[in-house]
Amino acid sequence: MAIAADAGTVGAMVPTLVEVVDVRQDLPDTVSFDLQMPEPFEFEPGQFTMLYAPGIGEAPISISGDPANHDVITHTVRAVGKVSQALCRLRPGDRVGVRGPYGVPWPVRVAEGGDVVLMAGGIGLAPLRPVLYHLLHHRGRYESVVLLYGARSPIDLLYNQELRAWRSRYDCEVEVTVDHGGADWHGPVGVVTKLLGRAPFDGPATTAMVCGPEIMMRFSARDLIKQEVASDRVYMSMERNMQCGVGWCGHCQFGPKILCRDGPVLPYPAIEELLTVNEI
Amino acid sequence: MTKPLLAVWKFASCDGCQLSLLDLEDELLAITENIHIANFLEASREVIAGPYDLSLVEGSVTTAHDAERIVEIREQSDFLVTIGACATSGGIQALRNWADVDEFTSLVYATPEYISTLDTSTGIAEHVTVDFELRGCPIDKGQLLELVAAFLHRRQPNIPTYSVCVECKRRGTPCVMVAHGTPCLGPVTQAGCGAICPAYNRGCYGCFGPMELPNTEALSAWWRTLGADDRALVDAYRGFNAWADEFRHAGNVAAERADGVNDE
Amino acid sequence: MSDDGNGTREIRVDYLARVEGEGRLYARVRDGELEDVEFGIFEPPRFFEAFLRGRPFTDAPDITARICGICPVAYQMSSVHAMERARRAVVDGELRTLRRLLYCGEWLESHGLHVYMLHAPDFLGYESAVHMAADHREVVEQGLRLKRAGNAIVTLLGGREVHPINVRVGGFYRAPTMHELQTLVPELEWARDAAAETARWTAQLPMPDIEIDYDFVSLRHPDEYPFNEGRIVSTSGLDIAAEEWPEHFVEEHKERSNALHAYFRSGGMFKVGPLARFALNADRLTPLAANVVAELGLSMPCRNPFQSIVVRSIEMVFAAEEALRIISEYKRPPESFVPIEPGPGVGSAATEAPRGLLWHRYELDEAGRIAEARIVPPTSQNQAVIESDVRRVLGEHLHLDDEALTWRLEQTIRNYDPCISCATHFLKVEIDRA
Amino acid sequence: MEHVLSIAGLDRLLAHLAADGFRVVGPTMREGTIVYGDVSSAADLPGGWGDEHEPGHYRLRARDDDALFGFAVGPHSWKQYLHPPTLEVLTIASLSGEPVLIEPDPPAPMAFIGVRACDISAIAVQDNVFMGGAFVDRHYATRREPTFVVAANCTDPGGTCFCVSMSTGPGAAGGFDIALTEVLEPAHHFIAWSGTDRGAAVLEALDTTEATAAQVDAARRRVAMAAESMGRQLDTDGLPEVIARNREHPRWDAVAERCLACANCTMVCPTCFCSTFEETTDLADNSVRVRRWDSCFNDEFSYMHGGPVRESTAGRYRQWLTHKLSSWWDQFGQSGCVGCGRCITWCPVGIDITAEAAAVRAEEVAGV
Ligand SMILES: Cc1cc2nc3c(=O)[nH]c(=O)nc-3n(C[C@H](O)[C@H](O)[C@H](O)COP(=O)(O)OP(=O)(O)OC[C@H]3O[C@@H](n4cnc5c(N)ncnc54)[C@H](O)[C@@H]3O)c2cc1C
Ligand code: SF4
Ligand code: SF4
Ligand code: SF4
Repeated sequence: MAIAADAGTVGAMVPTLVEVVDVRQDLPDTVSFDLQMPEPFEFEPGQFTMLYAPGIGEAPISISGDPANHDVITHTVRAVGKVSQALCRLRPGDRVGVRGPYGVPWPVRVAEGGDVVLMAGGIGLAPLRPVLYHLLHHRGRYESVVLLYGARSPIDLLYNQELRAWRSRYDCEVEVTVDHGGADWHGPVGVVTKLLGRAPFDGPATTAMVCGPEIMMRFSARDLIKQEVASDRVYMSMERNMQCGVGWCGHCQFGPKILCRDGPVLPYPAIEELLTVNEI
Repeated sequence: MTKPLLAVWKFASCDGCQLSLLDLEDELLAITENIHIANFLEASREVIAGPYDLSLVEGSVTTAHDAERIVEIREQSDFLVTIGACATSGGIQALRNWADVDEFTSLVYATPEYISTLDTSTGIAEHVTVDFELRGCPIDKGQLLELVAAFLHRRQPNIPTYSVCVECKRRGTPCVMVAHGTPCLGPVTQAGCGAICPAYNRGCYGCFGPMELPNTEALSAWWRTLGADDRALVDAYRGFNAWADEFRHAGNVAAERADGVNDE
Repeated sequence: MSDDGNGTREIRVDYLARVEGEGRLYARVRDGELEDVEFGIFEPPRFFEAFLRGRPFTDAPDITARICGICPVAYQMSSVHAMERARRAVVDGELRTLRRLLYCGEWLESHGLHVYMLHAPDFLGYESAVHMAADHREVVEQGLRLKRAGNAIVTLLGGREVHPINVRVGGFYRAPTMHELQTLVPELEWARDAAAETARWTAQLPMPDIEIDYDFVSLRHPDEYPFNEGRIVSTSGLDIAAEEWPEHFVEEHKERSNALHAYFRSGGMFKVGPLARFALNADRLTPLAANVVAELGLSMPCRNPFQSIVVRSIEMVFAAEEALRIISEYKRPPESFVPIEPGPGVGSAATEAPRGLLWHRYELDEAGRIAEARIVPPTSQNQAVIESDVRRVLGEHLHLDDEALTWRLEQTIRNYDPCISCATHFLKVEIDRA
Repeated sequence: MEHVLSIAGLDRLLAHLAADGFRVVGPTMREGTIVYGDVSSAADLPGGWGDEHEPGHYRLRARDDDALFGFAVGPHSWKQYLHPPTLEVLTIASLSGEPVLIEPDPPAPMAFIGVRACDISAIAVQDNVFMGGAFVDRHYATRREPTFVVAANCTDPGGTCFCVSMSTGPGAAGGFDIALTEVLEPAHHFIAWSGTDRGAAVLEALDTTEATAAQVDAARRRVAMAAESMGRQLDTDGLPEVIARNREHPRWDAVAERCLACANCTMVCPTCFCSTFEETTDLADNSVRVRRWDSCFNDEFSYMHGGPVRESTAGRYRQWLTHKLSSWWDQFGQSGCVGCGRCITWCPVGIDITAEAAAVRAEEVAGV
């Protein structure tokens, strides 16, 4: 038996145990927590880690914090099953295992010099938030920056305070819509694609990054292309069952793609046809 | 922290499934350090009143009294798990569900008037909500341990729903159907036992009940090519999980064919 | 429990603990006189004999095993022997020996369970083995390990401990290799010695001094302590073949007792089980087992029902010794079974379940399907004698308070290691007429 | 240089490898099949036995000679050693205290005896999966790297073999330390040659004679004849594209009527690599992570909260066939199928991947 601590001999599947330093209950079923990394941790927006809830198991979770912060990394998790529920029970001082970062990131370099449209649905905002941080840190490299976000209802809005802060900035455009408003909701109601019409961006000069339910991503891509965004400038982050994160378990296949390796972020033309096939 | 309370209940059954708990010879004492056996008559005369955190229910419902008892047990149980084929699908005694129970009674009892029993033997889930099912006739004690450990750690137990074949191949057993022409129910039966029967040169006889997506029709067709007639198919599906939906259906289909052909 | 102030005491145990299955005990005492005793069973009926009808004769071992999860091997053994007799097939040599080995496993497992987990707590005043483990952890661990040694045999030979899958009419689906059996040896050697210690330990447990003049019934074989074969004999001189059982015994439906009781046709009750086997076959015990008997100075026959715990322990010594002998002489047979064609016939067989004689009888039709099945398990044969023991113990212990008396009566029933699940397929269900 | 290795020489080879510290595994007979197990001499090999392969049908067949490798392939493949069906990959000791992560040590190095050419290709395919990308699977690599491969060229292929179609056999072109071709006449011997330096060193140590040109030629002819007697064929011309553009073909539903979704094909496939990870806590304070073979035929394989992506047998069968013959190319630049025929023989209901692929090709869905 080898104690899996000595660097260099550690298998790619062995997590590093790190401490939870802060926990924020974003929504009734969604929690963000910060992990104190023992060594500087570099990642690019859109990458994910395999998070390990000790004794329960692992799940792929996007890094949702600021890529400029290399000491503390943030994840945002929605409790839907065994691992995510355990992660949502974490308290400061608890330990989780981390492996990664893995996966192909959002094309923040490709997007330089043009407009950027981020479209998020529900928890899909989490993997896009690092992009927004990046864009705002390097604001000069981009023209318009637009975030369009849709949630089920006003109480389902993730990062609500931050959303407000972003909205009040002059260097980015943030629009939020909900499926079902309420008495005190004064914003738009309806699907997120409806926001596209009045968003300030120049289609042919735009790079779009979309994350949300598959159906939302398909419609978003369609409408973005209608607004003259080049289809190969539309990117989306795909999701499939993922057990290893490093390409060996086979679960995350999406037709010819192995999502943990070739994705999760993929240009729309690479998957356009696959998205129309059932059970792929 | 107080230990969670465990209760083990018995309905019509052979006791084999609850015995599996005592058959965890290496772990039994460790289990009792983590969970308080509050009501388990086969093992202890101590009975602590409910409610219970975890109830394991063995056996099927075959009397009006038991149909009431299970409702009370459900009310007292936070997490209710059925253990075994009897509790899950009525067990072997569900064969009565096809028969005239009065006739059955008179076959076995000298004074049939004194026998009060329902016409059917049914699984617990037909009467109350069940939180989890452990399959098998009997259950696999490793799965039982996994269930208890998972319960204690508040996690989902690792209980697969795929076919016996998967375990059979992991075990390295050559397929008895392909290599010997022995009919096997493995491809339509849920894993969990460790694919014991093929490892002993016999076909699986289905004691873990139907797998998640059983194609009984295709399997029946192949059995026929191996020489099994419809009667044999009826006997195979009407075994320890006869009343489980897919096996019940497959057995009925074969029975209709058998009647049509044999014309008894 | 109650005392109505008029000198009437009622003892009621609604759910008997530490027995396999669900039974109840009811006793009423008026003015110091025992008025009524009832050892009832309310385990619902499962109709095995009925649904066996029409099944192929080869199904019997798998189906009848499900009558009892504690002694499935016994059901498999009685059924395969009966079927082989019905089809006039002879299964001998290594296959016969392997069956004995399988039975050794079941006895070790079942006796280990009963002695340590179910019965010993009574003698030491614990509610259960788990409670007992708090003070006597090594004792309970030893019991569990003994039980596991028995289970290891059943698992290796049968595929799993409960409802083994490897038994078939004609033999086995797969015969173990010599090498596989060898792996059992170290633990069985330990078990043999641990069982001898168990016998010594149980012999010094405090127990009531009672002698009851039983008529014992068991198998007797010319050379062996009986498992699968032999004639049915009794202390009163009976000596018959298995198929003659119905000519000498009768099952009576006694309405108030809620059960069928087996009696001699000539009248009178009898007792099967470890004490009976010991009484009738002590001269066939293996050497170490016989030595332990001598060392303990056990009276022969042993008529104190509470001492059944000692006799079970001695049978564990025997089972481990016999298993070791079988393994040391084993040669893997070229064929794992004798092929048997379906066809008509009638066959009966009796084998020795851990709890006593288990008798099966089948009639097969032309196609080899079961036309009629009859199964008489040990607990039903012991029904009458259990009730009679309860009366006797009650009579002698009326001075005890209700709590102590209840416990003593439960213990009296547990002396029999009654397997109620077995018994119910012919037992009458209680009807609440209230 | 080619060597002539006698049967006694083969015994010496096995002994030599064992003495070098290898666990020597090769074909043995068990329960009416030829499966892999530990071997120490030629006597452990299935001398005089051949095998009969048809869809869903396998039987041993007594040969009228003493050939030691006179069969095609059995139900086992070498992946059971390199990528074990069940493997504890990590132990997390004392969960609630200061957790310690423990990885298991690799087993003793292994020598594989009698590896078929198709299986050498299959091993190369798995090498690519587990060691060819950005991350190396150390459990696989620590098994694979020291493994000594003794190939046995195929001289009697089975009724479900189609390695010629897949260009993987019947003769091994590389990927071995030593290769053998069995020759039965005039005297029973092997023509042996090395593929690596360590293979050459072992052969040198075995006291062999040099083969004559005629002997080498005779051996080659046997392999060439095997190539002529393939049980099956698969037209691979443009096949990956054909499959990829027929995702909506009616054949998928048709095969789903016969398919049991039992996963046998993926389990016996020597290249299928899929696995699942189970985390199991014991009653003490430890957790063990177990990796088990999994299959795209299993419901939970594609599970995401809410349900499986591939709910139907049709969807699952399509995933299997498409992955083997088409998308593997996209993912790994090679075929996922090596033509060993195991999935055809060991499908309990005899579904034939070559027939299914041909059917899809024959009735391509127009206009896709
Ligand atoms: C690249 C990627 C990034 C993700 N980022 C986030 C994120 O930032 N926040 C967040 O809340 N969720 C994210 N998810 C989804 C998250 O991984 C799943 O919700 C989670 O795996 C569910 O696991 P569970 O054990 O809680 O659920 P269970 O329902 O108990 O699932 C059991 C197993 O199925 C698999 N599984 C189930 N659902 C999914 C799924 N949607 N995706 C992958 N595997 C699944 C996992 O292997 C899981 O262990 C991401 C998924 C992927 C693929
Ligand atoms: S499922 Fe089988 S083993 Fe379990 S109690 Fe019922 S008959 Fe016995
Ligand atoms: S023997 Fe049975 S369980 Fe095993 S692979 Fe064959 S069909 Fe499946
Ligand atoms: S065919 Fe299925 S099991 Fe095999 S490698 Fe591909 S996805 Fe995995």
